[in-house]
Amino acid sequence: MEKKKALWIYENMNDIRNFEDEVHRIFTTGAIPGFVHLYAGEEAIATGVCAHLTDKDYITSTHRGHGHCIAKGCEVDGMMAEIFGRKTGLCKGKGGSMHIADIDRGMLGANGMVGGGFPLAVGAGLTSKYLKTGAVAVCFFGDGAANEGTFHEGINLASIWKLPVVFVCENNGFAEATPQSYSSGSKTIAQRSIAYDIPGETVDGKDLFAVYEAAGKAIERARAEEGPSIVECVTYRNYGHFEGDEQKYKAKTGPEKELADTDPIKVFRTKAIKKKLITAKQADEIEQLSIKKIDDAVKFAETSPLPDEAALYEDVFAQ
Amino acid sequence: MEKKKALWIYENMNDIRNFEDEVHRIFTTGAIPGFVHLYAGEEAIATGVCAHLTDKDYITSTHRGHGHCIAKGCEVDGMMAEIFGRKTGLCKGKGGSMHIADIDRGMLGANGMVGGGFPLAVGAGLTSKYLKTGAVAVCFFGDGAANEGTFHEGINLASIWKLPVVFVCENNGFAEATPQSYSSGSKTIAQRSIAYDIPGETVDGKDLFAVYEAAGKAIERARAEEGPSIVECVTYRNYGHFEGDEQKYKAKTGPEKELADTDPIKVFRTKAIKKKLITAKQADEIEQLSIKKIDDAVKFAETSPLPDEAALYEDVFAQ
Amino acid sequence: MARQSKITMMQAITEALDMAMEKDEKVILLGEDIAGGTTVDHLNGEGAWGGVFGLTKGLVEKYGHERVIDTPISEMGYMGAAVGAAATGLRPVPELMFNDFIGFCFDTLLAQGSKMRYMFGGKATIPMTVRTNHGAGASAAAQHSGSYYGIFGSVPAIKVVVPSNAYDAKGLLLAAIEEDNIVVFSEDKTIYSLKEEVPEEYYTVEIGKAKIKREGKDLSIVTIGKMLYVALEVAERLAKEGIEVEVIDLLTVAPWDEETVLNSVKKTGRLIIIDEANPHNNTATDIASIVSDKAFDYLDGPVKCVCAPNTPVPFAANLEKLYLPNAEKVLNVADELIADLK
Amino acid sequence: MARQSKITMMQAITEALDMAMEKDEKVILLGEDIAGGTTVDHLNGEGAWGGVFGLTKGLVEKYGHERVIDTPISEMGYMGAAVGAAATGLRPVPELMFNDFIGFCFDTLLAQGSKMRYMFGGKATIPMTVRTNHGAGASAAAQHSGSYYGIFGSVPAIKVVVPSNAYDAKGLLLAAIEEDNIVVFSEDKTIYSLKEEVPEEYYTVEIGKAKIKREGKDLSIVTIGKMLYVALEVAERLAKEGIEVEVIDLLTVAPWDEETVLNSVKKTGRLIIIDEANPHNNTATDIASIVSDKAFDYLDGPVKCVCAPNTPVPFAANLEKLYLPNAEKVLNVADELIADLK
Ligand SMILES: Cc1ncc(C[n+]2csc(CCOP(=O)(O)OP(=O)(O)O)c2C)c(N)n1
Ligand SMILES: Cc1ncc(C[n+]2csc(CCOP(=O)(O)OP(=O)(O)O)c2C)c(N)n1
Ligand SMILES: [Mg+2]
Ligand SMILES: [Mg+2]
Repeated sequence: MEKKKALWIYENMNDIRNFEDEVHRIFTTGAIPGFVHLYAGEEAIATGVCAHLTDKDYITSTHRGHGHCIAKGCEVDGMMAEIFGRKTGLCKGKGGSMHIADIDRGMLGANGMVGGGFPLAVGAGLTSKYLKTGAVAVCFFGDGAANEGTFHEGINLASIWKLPVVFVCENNGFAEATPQSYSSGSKTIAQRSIAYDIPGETVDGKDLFAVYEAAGKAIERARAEEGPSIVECVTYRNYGHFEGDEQKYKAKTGPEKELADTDPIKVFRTKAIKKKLITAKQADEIEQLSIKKIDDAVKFAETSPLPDEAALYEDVFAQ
Repeated sequence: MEKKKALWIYENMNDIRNFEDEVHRIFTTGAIPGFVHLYAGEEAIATGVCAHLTDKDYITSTHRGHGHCIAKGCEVDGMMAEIFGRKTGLCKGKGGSMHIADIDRGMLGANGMVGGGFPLAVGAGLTSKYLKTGAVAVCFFGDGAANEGTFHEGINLASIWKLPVVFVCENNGFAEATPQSYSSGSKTIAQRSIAYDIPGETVDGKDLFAVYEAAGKAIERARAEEGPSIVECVTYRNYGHFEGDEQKYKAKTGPEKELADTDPIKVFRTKAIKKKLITAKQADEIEQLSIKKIDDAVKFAETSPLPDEAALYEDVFAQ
Repeated sequence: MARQSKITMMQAITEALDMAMEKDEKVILLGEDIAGGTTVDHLNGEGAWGGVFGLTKGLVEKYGHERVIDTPISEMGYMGAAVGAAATGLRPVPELMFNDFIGFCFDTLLAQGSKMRYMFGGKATIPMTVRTNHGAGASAAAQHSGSYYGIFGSVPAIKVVVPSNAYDAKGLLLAAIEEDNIVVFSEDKTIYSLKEEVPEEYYTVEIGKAKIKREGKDLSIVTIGKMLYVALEVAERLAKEGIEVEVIDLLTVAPWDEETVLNSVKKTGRLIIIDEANPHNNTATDIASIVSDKAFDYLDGPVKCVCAPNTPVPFAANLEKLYLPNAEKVLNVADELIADLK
Repeated sequence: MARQSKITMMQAITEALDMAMEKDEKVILLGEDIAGGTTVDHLNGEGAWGGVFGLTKGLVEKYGHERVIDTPISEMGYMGAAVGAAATGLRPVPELMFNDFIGFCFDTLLAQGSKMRYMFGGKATIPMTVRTNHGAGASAAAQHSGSYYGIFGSVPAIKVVVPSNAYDAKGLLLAAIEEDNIVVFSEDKTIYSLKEEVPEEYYTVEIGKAKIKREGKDLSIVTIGKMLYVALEVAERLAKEGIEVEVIDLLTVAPWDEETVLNSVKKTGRLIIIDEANPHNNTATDIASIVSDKAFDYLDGPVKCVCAPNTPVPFAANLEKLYLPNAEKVLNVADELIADLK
C-alpha cells in the first residue's frame, strides 16, 4: 500500500465515523426524520474496498449506505443535506438516507430494498463488459441480504457471464435483530461461492488491511475478465439496526462483545503507523480535519433551504 | 425392495409412459389445446421417489407434472379429462395440464410457474413438523428452476428450520432450449447443497434403483427430523420442451444421445427380472394392462362433457 | 366488559393476534423479526423486537418460537411457505414488513395462493391473512411509503382490508383470520398510535362492509384508512357552512361495499373518494367508475377522486406533506360539487 | 417503399427489434431462450428457438450472443440487471416471457427502475423497454393468460403500451426503445399472426397517443389491444341499425390519451371501454372514472366498462371463451346506452 493511499484511507474512515456519529447525535434531537441506519464500526469494509476503485467503477449499496457513499467519493455536504431533506442534497432532498446516489461517481444508490443491489450490480457489470470500459462493479450486501433470492440469481448470472462484479458481504452478525447463525443454512456466506463455482473468502472486516487485500485480489480478478468473487467481511455495527433500536439481542460478553469493542479505525491507525504508512502527527491532523469537515457538512445541511414545492412533480420521466 | 413394490413401480412407469405417448399423439390431432409438457423418459424419477410416499405425504410439482401426478396416485381418467378440459377432470377442467392437483392425495399441484414449488413444499413441511404428522414433502424441480431465487430461499428455509422436505432435481440437461451447463454457475445442482449445509447427491435418473435408493435415504432422513436434502437425478426428456418444439438443441451423437436413448423402463424391466423382483410374464401383463388403462382414460375424457358455464364463476372464494 | 381506558390501534392489532392464537392452535405467525433474536442465548426465548413496529410484542413469550416464527429475509420463501402451509391445514398469518416489498413475493399471492382454489376446481382452501402496512407521512421515503392495497385488490380471490381505527382493526383482523381465504390486512403505519375504545372480548367486524361514520345528506365522502380523518375534518368544516357530509369508511377495499356507497350517493347525489394511493388504476377510480355507472341518474355532479400525485413518495418533509391528500385539497374539490348548495 | 405483402404482428415486432439493434449498438436483448441453445456446439452460434413465440428469431444470427442474451430462469436477476445496465449506459430490451411472471420480478420495476430517477433527484436515466405478452384465448390456463398491463400502469414513471396490430406494434416498439424511460410493451399472444401493411422503413408511432380507427357520432368505444376487433365488430353491427360508433384504439394504456378520448366523448356523449383485464382497479375503470368526471356535462348515459369477470382464467375452452369480452357482451351494454337513439 502506498502512503498516499493510507492517508486517504485514514481520512475516509474518520469521515465515515464522524459523519455517522454526528447523524446519531442529531437524530436524537429530532432534526433528522425517517429511517436511518448507521455504518459506524464497519468503516474498514467500504474504505478497504473502494480504495481500489475510481469514478468509472460502480458500486451498489444498501440501506446502510452512508459509508459506501463517502468511500466512493460522494460529497459529505450533499449527503448530509440529503439526510436532512434539503434542496442542496445530493438527490435534491427527494431520496433521503436510504436513497443517496451519485451516478457520476459510480455510486448507483443506497437501496431500501434488502437484496436490491445484486441485480443492479450485475447490470453494471454487463455494461462494463459490453462496452469494454474496464470498470468493476462492487455489490455491498449484508448477511441478511444473502438470504434473498436476488443473491442467488444475481451471483449465478455474474458467474455464468463471467462479469466483473465483486460481491462484498458485510457480515455484522445480524439482520435487524436476527442472528446470521439462525437465518443462514450455511455457516459462512463465503462458502456459498461453491454453488456458483467462483472464489469465496472470509476475512476480518475490522482489519482494513485484510479487507484491502482480499478485495484487491477479487477486483483484480474481475478486471482481468476472470469473473466474480464473494468476499465476506466479518464485522459489527456500533449502533442499533436503525436509530431507535434497543439492541437487546447484542451480547454483553464473550467473543461477540470483543468483536464489538474492536475499533477498526484504531486498529488501522496503530498498524499503519507501525508499518510507517502514516505518522502519528498526520493521523492527528486527519482526525481534526475530519471533525471539522463533518461539522461544516452539518452546518451546510442545517442552513440549506427545503426543496421547492414544484420538485414534487419533477424527475418522474426523462424527456 | 419388495416384489409388491417392484410391480407397482413397473406399472407406474408404464402408466406414465403410455399416458404421455397418448397425449403426444392426441395433441397432434388438435384435440388437446394449450401448453403441454411431457414427462416421457423421466419416469424413473417420479416413480422411484413416490414409491416411498403415502397419501399423507405431499409433493409439489412442475409444468411437467403428469408423471408426478400418476406416481402420487392421481386417477388417470380424471387427469386425462382435465387435460381435455372436461367437467370430469380432476380440477373440473378449469386447471388443465399445468395445474392438475389432488390435495387429498397430497398432490399440491402441477405448477406453471417455474420455481413456484419450492416455497409451497416448505410450507407443507412446516405443517407436517408443526402438526407432527410425520409427513414428508417432496419438491420436484428442474435444472432450470434451480436458478430461480425461490430455490435459494426455499432450501435455506427448509435447512434452518430442519423441515422434512426433499428437493428432487430432475436435471434433464435443458430448460426449454437452454443447456444446464450454460445456465448454471455450478457444475451440478447437488453441489449447491453446501450453501445450505445439507446433503446433496447426484444419481443416474434413468436408473430407478439409483433414484429409489437415494430418495429413500433422503426421505428417511426427513422423517427422522434431520432436515432436508437435495437429490439430483440426471435424465433426459423423450419429447421436446413442449409439444411443438423442434428440438434443434438436442445432440444427435455422443454421450447426450446415449443418455437420450437409454429407456428407464427397459432398464428397470431388465434389472428387476434379473433381481427376480418381477417375472417377464408379469411385466408383459403389466404392459398390456397399462395400455388398456390409458386407452380407457382417453375414452373417458373424450366422452366427458364440457364444464357448465356457471363453473366460470365458481371456486373463487371459499365460503 | 369495558376496559378502563382507550387503547391504540397497535395494541388492538396485537390483542387480535393474541386472541386468534389463543383460540386456534393452527394460527401461526411468520415474518422478519416478529419475535427477534431467535436463538440468541441471553434472551432466553424472549423476543428482541416483536416486529419492526412492535406489533407482535409479547407473543413469542406466550406462544413460543414454534408459532411466532422469525424468518430470514426471504419474502417469496416465507410468503410462499405460508401458502403451502395454508393449503395443508394451518392458518398462517405472515407479515410483510412493508407493503413496498410486494415485488419480492408477489408471485406467491398473484399466481399461487389466489389461483389455487380456482385452478384446482375448488379443492384447495387457503386460509391466510397477510398483515402488512402502507402509507406516506413517516419520512420513510420512496421505498417504504407506498400504498399498494389497490394492487392486491386488483387480484381476483384476494380480499383486502384497510382499517382506520383500533376498534375495527381488532374486529377485522379476527374476522380475516377466521376467513378461509387470502386476506391482505394493510395497516397505515402513521396511525398505529391512534386510540379508541376497544372491547376486551373477542369480536369480529364483517369483512366487506363499509361503515357510515357521520351521516349527511348533501355530499358523500368515501375514505380508505387514515383518509377517514381528512374527511371528518372536511365534514366538520363544511358543517359550519350548513353542508351535511356523509362520511363512509370503506374498511374493506376489495371487494368494497357497493351497497352502502350507492345508497349514500343516491341520497346525496355527490361523491368524493379519498385514497392516498397513486392516482391511476386504484381503488378510488374503481369506485368512481362503478358509482358513476350505477348511480348515474342520481348524480348531481361528477364523482371526484382525491389521491396522491402520480409520483413516488418524496423524502423531504415539506414535499411529503404536499404529496398526501388533505382537507384543503378535498375542500377545493368539494367546493365545486356543492357550489349550488351554498 | 411499400413491400409486396402484408406481414404479421410477430414479424413487425421482430423487424422493429432488428432495426433498433441496427441503429444503436447500445440496444441489447435479454430473456429466456430468446436465442435458445446458447453454447450448444452443433448450433454453431445459431439460435435454437428465437423466443417461445419465435419473436426474436434470426437476431442472434445477426447480432451474436453478446447482444441477444439467453438468461437462466431468473426473472428478478435479469430484469434487475437490465435496470442496472440501463442506469449505466445501455438500452436493454428484456423480455418477460409471459406477463404472468410479473410476480417474480416486480420489485425491479416497482421499487428500483421506476423510482431511481425520482429518488436520485433526476440523476438516473433508465432507457429500458420490457417486452412481454398478455391475454386469454390460447388455452394457456390461469398462470399464462392474465392481463396485467393495468398493474404496470398503476406504477408512476412506467409507460405501458399495448399494440393491437402490426403497423402500430412496429412503430410503438421503435418509439419505446428510443425512450429514455421504462416502457412496458405488452403484446397479445393471440394476435401475433394478424397481418397488416407495414412499411419497411424505420418509423415511430407516438407513445401516449390513441388512434381513432373508425369515426362515429353516436357512441365511443375505447379499446385495449385485441379488444379493438370486438369493437369493430360491434360498430359494424350497430351501423346496420344506423348507429355510428367511434372506435378508439388506446395503444398506450399508461399514460392514456385523455385528449382523444375526451374529445370523442364530448362528441358522442356515450362511452364503452373494453378491457380484457380483471374488472377492478384496471385501465378501464381508470378511464371511466376520469371521463365520468371531466366529461360529466357531456354524458348522455353512464360510462360502461366491459371486462373479464373477477376470476382467474379458466382452462376449458368453453369457459375461456365465456371469460373474454365479446361483441355480444358489448352489444348488450350498448343497447342500454343507445336505447334513445333507436
Ligand atoms: C426486501 C426487504 N425486506 C426486508 C427489509 C427490512 N429490512 C431492512 S434492513 C434489514 C436487515 C438487513 O440485514 P443485513 O442484510 O444483514 O444488513 P445490515 O442491516 O446488518 O447491515 C431488513 C430485514 C427491507 N428493507 N427490504
Ligand atoms: C417463472 C417462470 N419463468 C419462466 C417460465 C417459462 N418456462 C416454462 S418451463 C421452462 C423451462 C424449465 O426448465 P426446467 O426447470 O429444467 O424443467 P424441464 O422443462 O426441463 O423439465 C421455462 C423457462 C415459467 N413457466 N415460469
Ligand atoms: Mg447484517
Ligand atoms: Mg430441465
